[in-house]
Amino acid sequence: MWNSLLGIFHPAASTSALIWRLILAVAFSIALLVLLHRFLGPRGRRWLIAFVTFAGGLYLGLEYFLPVRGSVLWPTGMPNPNPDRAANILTPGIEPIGIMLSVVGAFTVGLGIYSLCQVHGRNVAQRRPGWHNSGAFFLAMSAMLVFGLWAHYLPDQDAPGGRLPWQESTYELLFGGIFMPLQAATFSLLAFYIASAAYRAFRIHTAEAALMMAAAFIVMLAQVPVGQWLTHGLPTTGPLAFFRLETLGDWIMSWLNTPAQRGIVFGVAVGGLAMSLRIWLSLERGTFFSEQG
Amino acid sequence: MSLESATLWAAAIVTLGVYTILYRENPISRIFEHIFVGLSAGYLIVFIWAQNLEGKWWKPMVHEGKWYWIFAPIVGLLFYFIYSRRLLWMARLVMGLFFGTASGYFFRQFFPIFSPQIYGCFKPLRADASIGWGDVILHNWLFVIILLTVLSYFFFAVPHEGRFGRNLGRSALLGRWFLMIAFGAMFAYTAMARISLFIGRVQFLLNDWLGSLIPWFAQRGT
Amino acid sequence: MAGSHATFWQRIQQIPRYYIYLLLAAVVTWQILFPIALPILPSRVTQGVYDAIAAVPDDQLIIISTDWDASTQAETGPQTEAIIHACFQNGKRFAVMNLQPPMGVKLANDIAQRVAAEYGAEYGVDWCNWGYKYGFDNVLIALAKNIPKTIGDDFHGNPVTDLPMMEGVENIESVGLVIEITGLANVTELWIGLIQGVYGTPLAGAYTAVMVPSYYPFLDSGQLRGVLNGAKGAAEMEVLVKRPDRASAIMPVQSWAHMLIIALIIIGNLGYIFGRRRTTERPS
Amino acid sequence: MGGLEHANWFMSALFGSMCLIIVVSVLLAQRGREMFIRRIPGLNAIEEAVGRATEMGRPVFFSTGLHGITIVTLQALAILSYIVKLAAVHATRIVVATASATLYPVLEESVREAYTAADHPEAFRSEDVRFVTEEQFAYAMGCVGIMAREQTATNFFFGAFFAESLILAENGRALGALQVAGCPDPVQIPFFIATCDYVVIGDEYYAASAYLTREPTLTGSLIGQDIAKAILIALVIVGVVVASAVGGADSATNNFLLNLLASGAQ
Repeated sequence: MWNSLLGIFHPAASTSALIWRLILAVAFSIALLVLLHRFLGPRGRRWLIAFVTFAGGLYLGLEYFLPVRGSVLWPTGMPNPNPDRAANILTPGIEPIGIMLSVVGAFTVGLGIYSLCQVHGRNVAQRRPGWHNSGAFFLAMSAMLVFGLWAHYLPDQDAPGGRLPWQESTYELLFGGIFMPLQAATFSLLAFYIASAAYRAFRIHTAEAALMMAAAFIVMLAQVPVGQWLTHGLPTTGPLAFFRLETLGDWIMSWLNTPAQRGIVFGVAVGGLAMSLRIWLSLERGTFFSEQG
Repeated sequence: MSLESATLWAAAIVTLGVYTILYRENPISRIFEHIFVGLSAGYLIVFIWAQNLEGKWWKPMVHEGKWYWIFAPIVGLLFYFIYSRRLLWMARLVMGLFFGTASGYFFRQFFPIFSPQIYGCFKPLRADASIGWGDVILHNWLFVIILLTVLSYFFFAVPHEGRFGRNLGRSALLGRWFLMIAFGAMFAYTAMARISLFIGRVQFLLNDWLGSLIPWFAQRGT
Repeated sequence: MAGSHATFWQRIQQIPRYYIYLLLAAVVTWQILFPIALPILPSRVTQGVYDAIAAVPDDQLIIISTDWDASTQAETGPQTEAIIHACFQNGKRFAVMNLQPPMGVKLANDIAQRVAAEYGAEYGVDWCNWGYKYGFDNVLIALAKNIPKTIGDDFHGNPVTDLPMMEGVENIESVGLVIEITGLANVTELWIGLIQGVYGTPLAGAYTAVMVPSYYPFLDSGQLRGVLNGAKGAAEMEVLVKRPDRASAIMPVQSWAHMLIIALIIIGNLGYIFGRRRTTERPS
Repeated sequence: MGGLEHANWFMSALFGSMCLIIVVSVLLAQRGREMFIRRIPGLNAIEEAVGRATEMGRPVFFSTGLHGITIVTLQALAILSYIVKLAAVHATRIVVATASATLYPVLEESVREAYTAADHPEAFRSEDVRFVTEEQFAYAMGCVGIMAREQTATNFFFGAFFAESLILAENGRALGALQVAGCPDPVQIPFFIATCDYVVIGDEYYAASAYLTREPTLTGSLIGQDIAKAILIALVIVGVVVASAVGGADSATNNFLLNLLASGAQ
């Protein structure tokens, strides 16, 4: 009985069988959703949402915290398909669930693109000031989309030194000539911002600012040969060696920065844990969605 | 014009165009901003299809006959009901699933990420054959003291009043000072990385791009 | 305030940001065109990476995970090159691989090919390239159990089992060291969580300087054997392998750019101290 | 050395007791006990920041950073929901930008919901909740563009930020906006400190919703968090004592407590 029921989850053997199963699956899902919509009241819906949230977290959590065995799936006697990885009954599902979530999440990309097109489409349609920028947006997006997919589906050319097909060269130009340089140039803007932020922020207004400045000052000097050269006259052993800038910088990073960071990390770990618990148990209800289901 | 030189010139123009934003947001930076967003949106779709959906979803479903993968888009499309007031609850249903799994993943990561950081704090506070008292105080004692004072800063529900509270308040203040030292050090550390990136760009502009016009530039600094 | 009445000390507290930007660009350009070099001293953490490479037993190979692309190439490129030099000089076999982004493996392959030619090393015998493998944690979990099955084809599309150096390589036990080269947060945590923490395989990192402080805790807990700190780490590694190259070449630029920022901090503070004294002496 | 693919009994017990403490304090608080929370200046500033935008008649900008649906962004959403309610009451427009397509529908929904909860459902404009793009620096440039063109008076950065933090905050500062930022990751905090008017550090980020709303569920959770942190401190102190007696990380064989935390169940 169970086996014949589970049998429908075997891969379809022929194209027509596949198409039939796909149609039936869609029809079944729609029917299920319609029924749920019909017969669940606001309370029922709220309960269902809370249940799904709880179940998702429970599976992932329990798999981690339940006891494990090497040869069998705890607590059943079922053989472990991957015996060198200690497992329990929930372990085999972890990987498929990860893949399923990433696939399901991938379908939201349409919503994101819709949001972009909504904003820029309105600019173009209503000829708002700067609408040509939005035009450039559409041009860039469609060019990358068309040539990206085109290049993806061209058969691989492995003749070295041979000329690339024009679709692929266009894609290379878009990607290597525009997209990557845009990335790298934007990233490198940070050099300017960090210089002006350092100039402005490290003023000794208060004790706190003074401490911040002193640490930044030493570490910045310690990192470059000029700084190392400043204290190269100090001995490399003995108490004075501690004051060589590279040692001092290293000491600040390891023994002042590390524990402070750990303090933050411990706090964040517990804060995140509490947030996870509130989400998981739907105690945060009302923060995101109102009480009506 | 060869692909190489077209790429080189495009990259140089794009780089200089982006740098105009340093003066202020302007028509040139604006058009590059829109091209950047457009390209990355196009690339996102290509990437999601080529690296995710095609291999993990389309091929198993269509080519391997795993018909049950059809449930993935059905569940995914429930997100789109945020635009319908009547069917909104279905979108919330799938959001609930993602909320739950976000919590679940946090539970799972708790020990792999944090436990090394916890036992890494178990520092011996006495000297032995391998380490002298000077180093123990300068390293391990200091480490534990900073950790505890910083943590004391993150106690929110204890008033800084009364004997215990006042001491906690002092410890929290000290902890905040240590935090500031750490932030200064981290800022300085980052400065180097950011400058490296800019150096890379200037090298590109001077050596590769200008160097392709005037050979003298191609030989400098490498 | 910066008006006609502003004193010198007040004015140097408010240098317009454009001037700072111009100064930085000028210093960098000047040092690239006419560098003033200073000696480079390898640090403890860089030495750690080198020692970890040297300590790999001859029957084990090194995995070099090159998870970087053009956006951080200025730092990660020279790091990769210096690390590959260190592997060849110590006679260690290594495999390049890549989890994200796909670009990384191509860029790293070019570097490895160039360096291999210098040492007369042969592809498939002394080194190989496992290519880009999509799937992050899933890849690492599977890799630990069965390397040939997980990798499948190498960068050139040939089965890895055909490569002589892969003979006898079964699972993570055949790996003596993993070196993660990246500008991305969280990839190292994957290696720690799924490989180093589980199987005790030694791990070393090469990161953009910005990421390094967040990895000091792992260094301190022994989970990382060593770390290359941005371009500075690459330059120090170049000194250790006696191949001064791109990273060593940018150290003077780096030095003087840092000196500029340090000078700006000093100027700003002098302005603050003396500007304030003036106003307290003559209360308005 | 065993791995951390699964927890051992000690970890399960430690984790279970921390969870239990947090949940019990939430339940106790829901019964209505008055709770104390110490002052957190960065969070006090939120009201002032929204007020500034209202006075200037310009919009507020909120960035959730790069992550999709994770615990970090869900906390950002909780803070956002408070800010939206505040802005709705003052009839101030708020523009929200995310870098995750998966987060986008959740964001749109919770912003709409916040407007409804503030009794101003008509003020919600779908156009003001924007997906910018998933590429880190394209997102940063897109956000800078929004700040410049919308002339935002106040910028909020709450969520998971990486290198783009300084691009966002430095440009926002140059455009003359008042800025409040918060991020649980310590790495980006220095840049926010250098460029923003108020910064929420570390765990203050997770305390934010409790502090702002004073809802019993959240303040109760905060008490539980404090107790859980005290447990961690106690664990560290015991660990230090044990390490002093038998040796630290270098002599793992002797240190039983270290072994309990370092190796999971096999």
